[in-house]
Amino acid sequence: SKLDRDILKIGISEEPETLNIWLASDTNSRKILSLVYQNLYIRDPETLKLIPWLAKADPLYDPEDLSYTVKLRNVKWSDGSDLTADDVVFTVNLIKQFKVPQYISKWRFVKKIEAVDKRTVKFYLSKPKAIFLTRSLGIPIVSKKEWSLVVKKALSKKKSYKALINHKIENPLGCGPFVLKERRCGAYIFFEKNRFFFGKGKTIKGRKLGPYIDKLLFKVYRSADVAILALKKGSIDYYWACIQPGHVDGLSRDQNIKVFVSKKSAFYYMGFNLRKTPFSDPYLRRAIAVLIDKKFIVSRILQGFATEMSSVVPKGNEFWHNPDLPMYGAGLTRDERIQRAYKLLALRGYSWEIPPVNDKKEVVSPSTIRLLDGKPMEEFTILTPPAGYDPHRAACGTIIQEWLKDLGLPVTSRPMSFGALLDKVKARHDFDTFILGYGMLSLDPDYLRSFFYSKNNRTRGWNMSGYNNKEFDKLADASLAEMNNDKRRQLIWEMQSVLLNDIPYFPLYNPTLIEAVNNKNFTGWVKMVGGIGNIWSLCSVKPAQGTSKK
Amino acid sequence: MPLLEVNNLSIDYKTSSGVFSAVKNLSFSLEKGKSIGIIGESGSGKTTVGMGIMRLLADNAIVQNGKIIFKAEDILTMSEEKIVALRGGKISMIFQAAMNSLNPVHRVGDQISEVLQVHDNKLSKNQADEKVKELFKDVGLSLSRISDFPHQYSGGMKQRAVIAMAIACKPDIIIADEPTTALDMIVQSQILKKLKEIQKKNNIAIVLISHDIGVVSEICHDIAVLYKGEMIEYGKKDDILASPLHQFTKKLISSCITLESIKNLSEFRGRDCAGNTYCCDSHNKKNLIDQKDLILEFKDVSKCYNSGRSWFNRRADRVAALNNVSFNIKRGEIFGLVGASGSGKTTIGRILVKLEKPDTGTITFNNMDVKNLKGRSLKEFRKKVQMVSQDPYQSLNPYFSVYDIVAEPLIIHTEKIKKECLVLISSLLEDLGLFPAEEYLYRYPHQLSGGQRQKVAIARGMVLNPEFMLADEPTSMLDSSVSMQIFTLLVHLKKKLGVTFLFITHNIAAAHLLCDRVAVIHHGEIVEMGDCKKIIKDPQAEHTKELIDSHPEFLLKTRY
Amino acid sequence: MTKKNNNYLKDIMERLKSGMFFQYLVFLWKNPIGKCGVVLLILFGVMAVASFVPPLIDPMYHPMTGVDPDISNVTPPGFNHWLGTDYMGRDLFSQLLTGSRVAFLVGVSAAFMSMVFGTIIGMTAGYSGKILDTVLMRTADMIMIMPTLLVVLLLSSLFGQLSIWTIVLLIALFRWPGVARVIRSQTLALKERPFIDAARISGASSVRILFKHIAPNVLPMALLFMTFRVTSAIIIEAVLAFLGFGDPGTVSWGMMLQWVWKTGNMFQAPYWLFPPGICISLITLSFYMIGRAMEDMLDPRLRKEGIQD
Amino acid sequence: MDIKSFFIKRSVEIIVIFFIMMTILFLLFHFAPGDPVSMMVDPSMTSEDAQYMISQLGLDKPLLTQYLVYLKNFFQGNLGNSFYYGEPVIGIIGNRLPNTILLFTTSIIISAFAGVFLGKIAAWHKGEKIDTFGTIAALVCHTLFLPWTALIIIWVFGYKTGLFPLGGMLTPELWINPETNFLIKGIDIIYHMTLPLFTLCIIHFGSYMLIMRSSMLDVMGEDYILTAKAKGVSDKCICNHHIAPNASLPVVTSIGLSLAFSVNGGALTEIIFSWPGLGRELIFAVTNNDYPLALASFLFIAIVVLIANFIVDILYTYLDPRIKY
Ligand SMILES: Nc1ncnc2c1ncn2[C@@H]1O[C@H](COP(=O)(O)OP(=O)(O)OP(=O)(O)O)[C@@H](O)[C@H]1O
Ligand SMILES: Nc1ncnc2c1ncn2[C@@H]1O[C@H](COP(=O)(O)OP(=O)(O)OP(=O)(O)O)[C@@H](O)[C@H]1O
Ligand SMILES: [Mg+2]
Ligand SMILES: [Mg+2]
Repeated sequence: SKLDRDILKIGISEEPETLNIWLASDTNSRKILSLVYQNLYIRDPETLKLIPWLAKADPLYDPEDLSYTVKLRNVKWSDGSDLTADDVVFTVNLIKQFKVPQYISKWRFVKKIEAVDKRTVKFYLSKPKAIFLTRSLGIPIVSKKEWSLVVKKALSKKKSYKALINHKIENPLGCGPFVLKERRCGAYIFFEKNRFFFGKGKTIKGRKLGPYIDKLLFKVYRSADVAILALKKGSIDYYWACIQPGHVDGLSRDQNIKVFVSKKSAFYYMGFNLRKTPFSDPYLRRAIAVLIDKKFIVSRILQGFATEMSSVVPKGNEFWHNPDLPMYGAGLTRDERIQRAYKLLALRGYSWEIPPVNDKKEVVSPSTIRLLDGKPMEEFTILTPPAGYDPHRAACGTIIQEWLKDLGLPVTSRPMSFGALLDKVKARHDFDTFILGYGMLSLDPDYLRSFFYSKNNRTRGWNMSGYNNKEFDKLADASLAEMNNDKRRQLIWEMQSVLLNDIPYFPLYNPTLIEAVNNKNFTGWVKMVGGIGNIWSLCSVKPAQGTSKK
Repeated sequence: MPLLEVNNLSIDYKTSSGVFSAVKNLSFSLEKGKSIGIIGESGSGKTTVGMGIMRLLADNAIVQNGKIIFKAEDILTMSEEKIVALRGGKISMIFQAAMNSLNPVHRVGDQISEVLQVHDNKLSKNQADEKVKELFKDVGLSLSRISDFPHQYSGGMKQRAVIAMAIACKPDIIIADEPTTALDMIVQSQILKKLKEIQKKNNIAIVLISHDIGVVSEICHDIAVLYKGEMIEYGKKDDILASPLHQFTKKLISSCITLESIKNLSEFRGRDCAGNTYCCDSHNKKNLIDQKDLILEFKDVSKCYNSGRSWFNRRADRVAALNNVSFNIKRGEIFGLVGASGSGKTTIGRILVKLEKPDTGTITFNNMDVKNLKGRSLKEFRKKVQMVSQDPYQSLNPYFSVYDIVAEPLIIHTEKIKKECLVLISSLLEDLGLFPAEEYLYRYPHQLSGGQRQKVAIARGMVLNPEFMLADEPTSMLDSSVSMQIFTLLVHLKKKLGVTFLFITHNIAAAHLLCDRVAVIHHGEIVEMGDCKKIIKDPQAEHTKELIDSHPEFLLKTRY
Repeated sequence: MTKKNNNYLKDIMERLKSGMFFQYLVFLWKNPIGKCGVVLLILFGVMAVASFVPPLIDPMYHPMTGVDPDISNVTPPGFNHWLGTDYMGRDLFSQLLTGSRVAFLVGVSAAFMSMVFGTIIGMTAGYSGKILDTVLMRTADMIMIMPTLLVVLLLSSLFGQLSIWTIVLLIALFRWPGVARVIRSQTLALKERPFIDAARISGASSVRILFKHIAPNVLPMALLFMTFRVTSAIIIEAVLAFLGFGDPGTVSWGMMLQWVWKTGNMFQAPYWLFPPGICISLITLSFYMIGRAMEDMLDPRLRKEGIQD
Repeated sequence: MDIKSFFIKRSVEIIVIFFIMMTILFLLFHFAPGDPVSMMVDPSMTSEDAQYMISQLGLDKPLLTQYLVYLKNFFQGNLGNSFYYGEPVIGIIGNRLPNTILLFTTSIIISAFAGVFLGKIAAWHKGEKIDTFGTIAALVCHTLFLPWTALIIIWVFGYKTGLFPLGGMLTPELWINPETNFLIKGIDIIYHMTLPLFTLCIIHFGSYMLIMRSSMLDVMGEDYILTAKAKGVSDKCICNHHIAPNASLPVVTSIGLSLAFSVNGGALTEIIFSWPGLGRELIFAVTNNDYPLALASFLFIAIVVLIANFIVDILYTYLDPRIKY
């Protein structure tokens, strides 16, 4: 049992596929690498405000030459060498040179970056951008020592970016609280405490940082059930993945287990193809919105582990969320919803062979809805990810299909594999409606622009609905340039209300994240948006009380 | 005191449909060095007796009463160890299907040495091997084949190996259950000779089980005849052959097609179920045959088979089945083709009916070259040439009713409606002795006896009124009395409808009975051809003599 | 008129009674294993038919979309829900019944199709010989070594979710080689049988020989294989659904297992976990038993090839 | 035909099949909708960035060029790089394949031996209790639904009784300890292999046993067994020396035929027991549109089956002297 308390064991659901930070796109690689590569600023777990991490203090903005100056702490890489301004400059230049797709869009407007001295970096922007602080500076800093040779070699190749991501990293050099010791594919990843961790013993935002554990072991459990059993058995102390609501009952009964339910910055929605009839008609979209019973979805399908979403920005993101938006039939019964949607469409000019509501205002089973031009509506589909990937969205699809049928809409729900779904929706724009979601939205609502800006309405662009609204575009441009947070909030709120009026996407729910730890050996997890699997937790988790280290 | 004494033995089988007594109150005795033959028709309980003596009866068999005394001890009540030591040691057995008596995954030599080692555990492997070599010599097998696997042996060789196994421990008794049934005449006679020789040499007593009176008469001193599990006759061989008492024995002896029986019959009569009497006087009908009118001509026909299966060494194992065969058949005659097994008789037949292509040579039928037949002319040819094949159990589609089988050529070649077909077929079946036709029309082949099946096959051949009929050993799978019926039928058809026959057989006696002319074929070559009577009386070719000699002694003694 | 019909009927009866198939049926019933299988199968058949009933009683018993308005959680068996409900409040018993229908549909149709493919291809290959034989059999060998499940999984994940009929078709497409091989070897043996020669001598064309003479003879074997294919088709569908690659629009047992698995109720709700798993085993068992009983009636030499899977 | 040309023939066959399969798979992946780039759901990635990535990965070239490049690389021993691992596919497969083969072959060998042994006993005691019970058990095991069974086995043996680990291939705590020696590591792997192996054997032994049993019964009715009895050979020797070798031939055939089937079960077991093998790698790669990895994994699984089949054939010639290729 000494062994048990020496090593913190964390279960993960899949093998982290790569340790190359520029390639890593799967969640597990990112989880692992987040312990190694650190950012200049991170979010405070309680207030969610950005606080300096590698940086010493908040950046200094000079409106004169549109520059930000960032001072660095005295940070050492895990091999003992210093992290300098050069490393930061190198990282940004690497992103720009290789056009690393995950980051480049946030750096295009940065004109120049220079190392003022060993611990000072200065960024020059080409025009004011609100997202610089929140988005651009969120990059992991890599060591020049580790990467400069790789970069040189890759640049000499024809496909330099490919060469960069195909470079195999065995042992990433970072400055996080842990250093990777051993990785055995498919079995485990083993970390040890980083002796040179800059935060050790420091108190940041009232938290005295560790790490208090010497060894950290990641074990792979491919099946959630088995991982849960392992957690109960004590083979792992924490399962770093979202747990299904069904497990909660069993877990809460166990004395050693503590279940954490945390908010998630996520957004699950139903999208419409606005490029073609019939969904180009906002009335139809609104009618559908009325028919959808989010309460049912949240309470039944998600078993209460979610919140209904009323806007495109999650409620949990209090600063940016606009609380005052149309609710589309909240609180109505099934029949009332049908009646309201029917009224909406009937007024608009839709007709039925047998209307869903008869003369006596009773709901009956309808047939053949006709569009404005008098033609019967053609069959359409709701595309959802497969149940194996996400059972909730697939179930939503099925349930929504039944609801829409009540209004006579000829619809089938069709789950399809994620790749094929995205290909249809994003690359080929060949769809009617779909249900998708983002599990990890940035807290900065900049994504509104990506999703609905008319210029992004193209192949592989993020405006998948094909939303095109001049007014919205203007608001979006303004919000990007606005450097004052309060003013920017006003703009973002306005954008939300425009969107909820037009409904290119109809927000459905925002799931909460259920996680569980085994408290027997370790305690001190830090809960924040996105769960307890964060750098704060790993810097504060301690061996449980009453266990003396012998 | 006799070596083996069977007293009042009764054996029953318990089956789902009740108890069936296979052997009833059987008694016989056997002296050292003597032999007894047990004969009877299929299912009469012969094998059951043999198994009883070995105490190897099936699980559902019950010995009701009786004793089997071997050297003053009752086998049936002996302890398990004793009987195991006895088996293969003092009493050994050659089984009915000797072809399958060897374990396919062990080497033949090893299988023989196993007997030796089982019964003498002091024997070393080498000593055993030495003994096996001796045994191989004794039974006339080549020593180089000792470590071959059974599948590399021919039927005759397997039989010899089994005999070697049986005599390995110098037993007192060998029980030989139909030791030669599956073999051709020549091999059969060789094996029987060997058995006799070994018996003499080692002074072994033999119980020979057979349904063929010829085989039994060749070896045995005594004969017991079984009929439905009861022994209806028991005595010295000569007595029984000369003056059979029981009706069944008489039938058994008389229906045996022997050269002798033919001698006495210049004309023989058959009666079918319908009660019609045919008079088959084949030898007096020569005048009907037009000597010049050739219906069929074979010229220099050769045929090779690939026996290698692979596509890598295709040329390696080629078997020359036919080698420049030439003969012709006159319209209206029965032409016989006689030869030992594997001599190429069936091959000739298959080439003739265009189931197989010859490598070289030409076949002309009615002055048409068979090779060039295609489409329409082929259909015409098919209409005129028909065949009855060797195995009545295989030549009828088990999923077709008798009606379907016989009607098939009609459906293919004519536009007759079902009613017409029915009438036609009914009359044909009745003509062939399947009376009343309605009873048979919707039966399936498995509901017919062997002879009835062969009749249906003939009906199928006859339904289109062909000119030429190929009969490939039509009776080799049938017992002798049924064979006689079929022969009668063939002669009747020839007479009534003027069909020309090519009659293939390995039984020279049968050929003699039916044919006008015969050709003797050996290793794919015709060694002798001409008038049937003349050839049997005065065979020229070595092989013909061999063929005639291979007939059981009992038959040859009476040769004229 | 009636007399003629009577005759005709008599004719058919006569044929049936003396025909092989009737005897097979009788034999099947006489064999204890076969009887057991038949009884089980009838049970599942009854379940399949009964599956139409619950939704008529109350729409909340609709297996896919009906939810009990009072229940929004997994509940153990009770008066209203004999097997309890799933996490959304859907009735498990009616899902189980519907699963039986889907299993039959998938199993029998996939097996039937693969049997038809396999038989036709096997007969053609065996009868024609030469190049066609080689080509067909090499193809069969190639498909045979493909792990069907993985292939179907691969296809379904590449080309989006597959509907139940596509799955059936795919299973059939990948399941014929076993049948074809056995049918081919049977055809090869049959081809040498004198009754085929006899038919040729009677002037029958190849097509006639294939479909009139050979087909009925290989049919029992093909049917035997069909029963084994039924089991494998059911299992493949169940596994696909279990892994989340099934047709989401159908409630199959595999789908039920997937729900219980994916929603984390695996070890919490045995009344949800056990029935579908047991049903899958039992229905495959019943077909397997019937297959084995049929096997006893057929040629022992041919039967060992490819029985499994 | 001698064994050498048999070897050549089969090798040629395997190679041809391999290339045909490779081509078919290549086409399949090419025409399948979706690509790894569209799987990246980072809202800040613009469409230019995505396009750039596609061209970097070489996915924008015409089909033929892509195929030829693939072939060329193939002959240089390069099957491409995984989109997600960023490493050469060969390396990943080299890492996973041994695990798969370990589990796969041991399970087949154990279940075949168990099946043969139990089938022999059942047939020898035909009609007795042991036979009835054994046959029913085999039938039931054979028709068990694998994923379901596997999860229940984990629950019972891994969790409730805690006798065995819940999954994985090794105990990381042991392996990270530098003092652990090879023996212990080996035992650790075997310990982890127990449950997946047990599951696979439970599912597979049934069919082998049933085949063995029925073929034993067939062989027992053969004439050469009667001959052996008549020779005075003891029962035990007849069973082991005369019946069993003949009766196990169909089992060997059925192993060959069921290999592909075993691969399916193997992949499922790998997923449920977190066994780091090729089967689950394939499924994972396929769901993530990682074409190079999926293609290569599939090919290697096929190769394993082909070679295993080959070995079974050779084994068969060895066991049955009648077969000559
Ligand atoms: N194990 C058994 N169970 C039931 N009946 C049997 C069994 N063995 C033989 N019989 C029946 O006992 C009778 C005698 O069989 P046996 O094998 O002794 O005949 P046979 O004279 O040797 O015939 P054949 O010449 O065909 O070999 C037959 O009617 C047969 O059907
Ligand atoms: N399809 C074949 N493939 C290879 N060899 C064959 C084939 N058919 C016949 N043979 C060989 O050709 C030779 C002649 O065979 P055929 O069948 O004509 O003999 P047969 O005289 O009819 O013998 P039996 O009296 O046994 O019927 C034999 O050696 C046989 O092994
Ligand atoms: Mg007999
Ligand atoms: Mg012949």
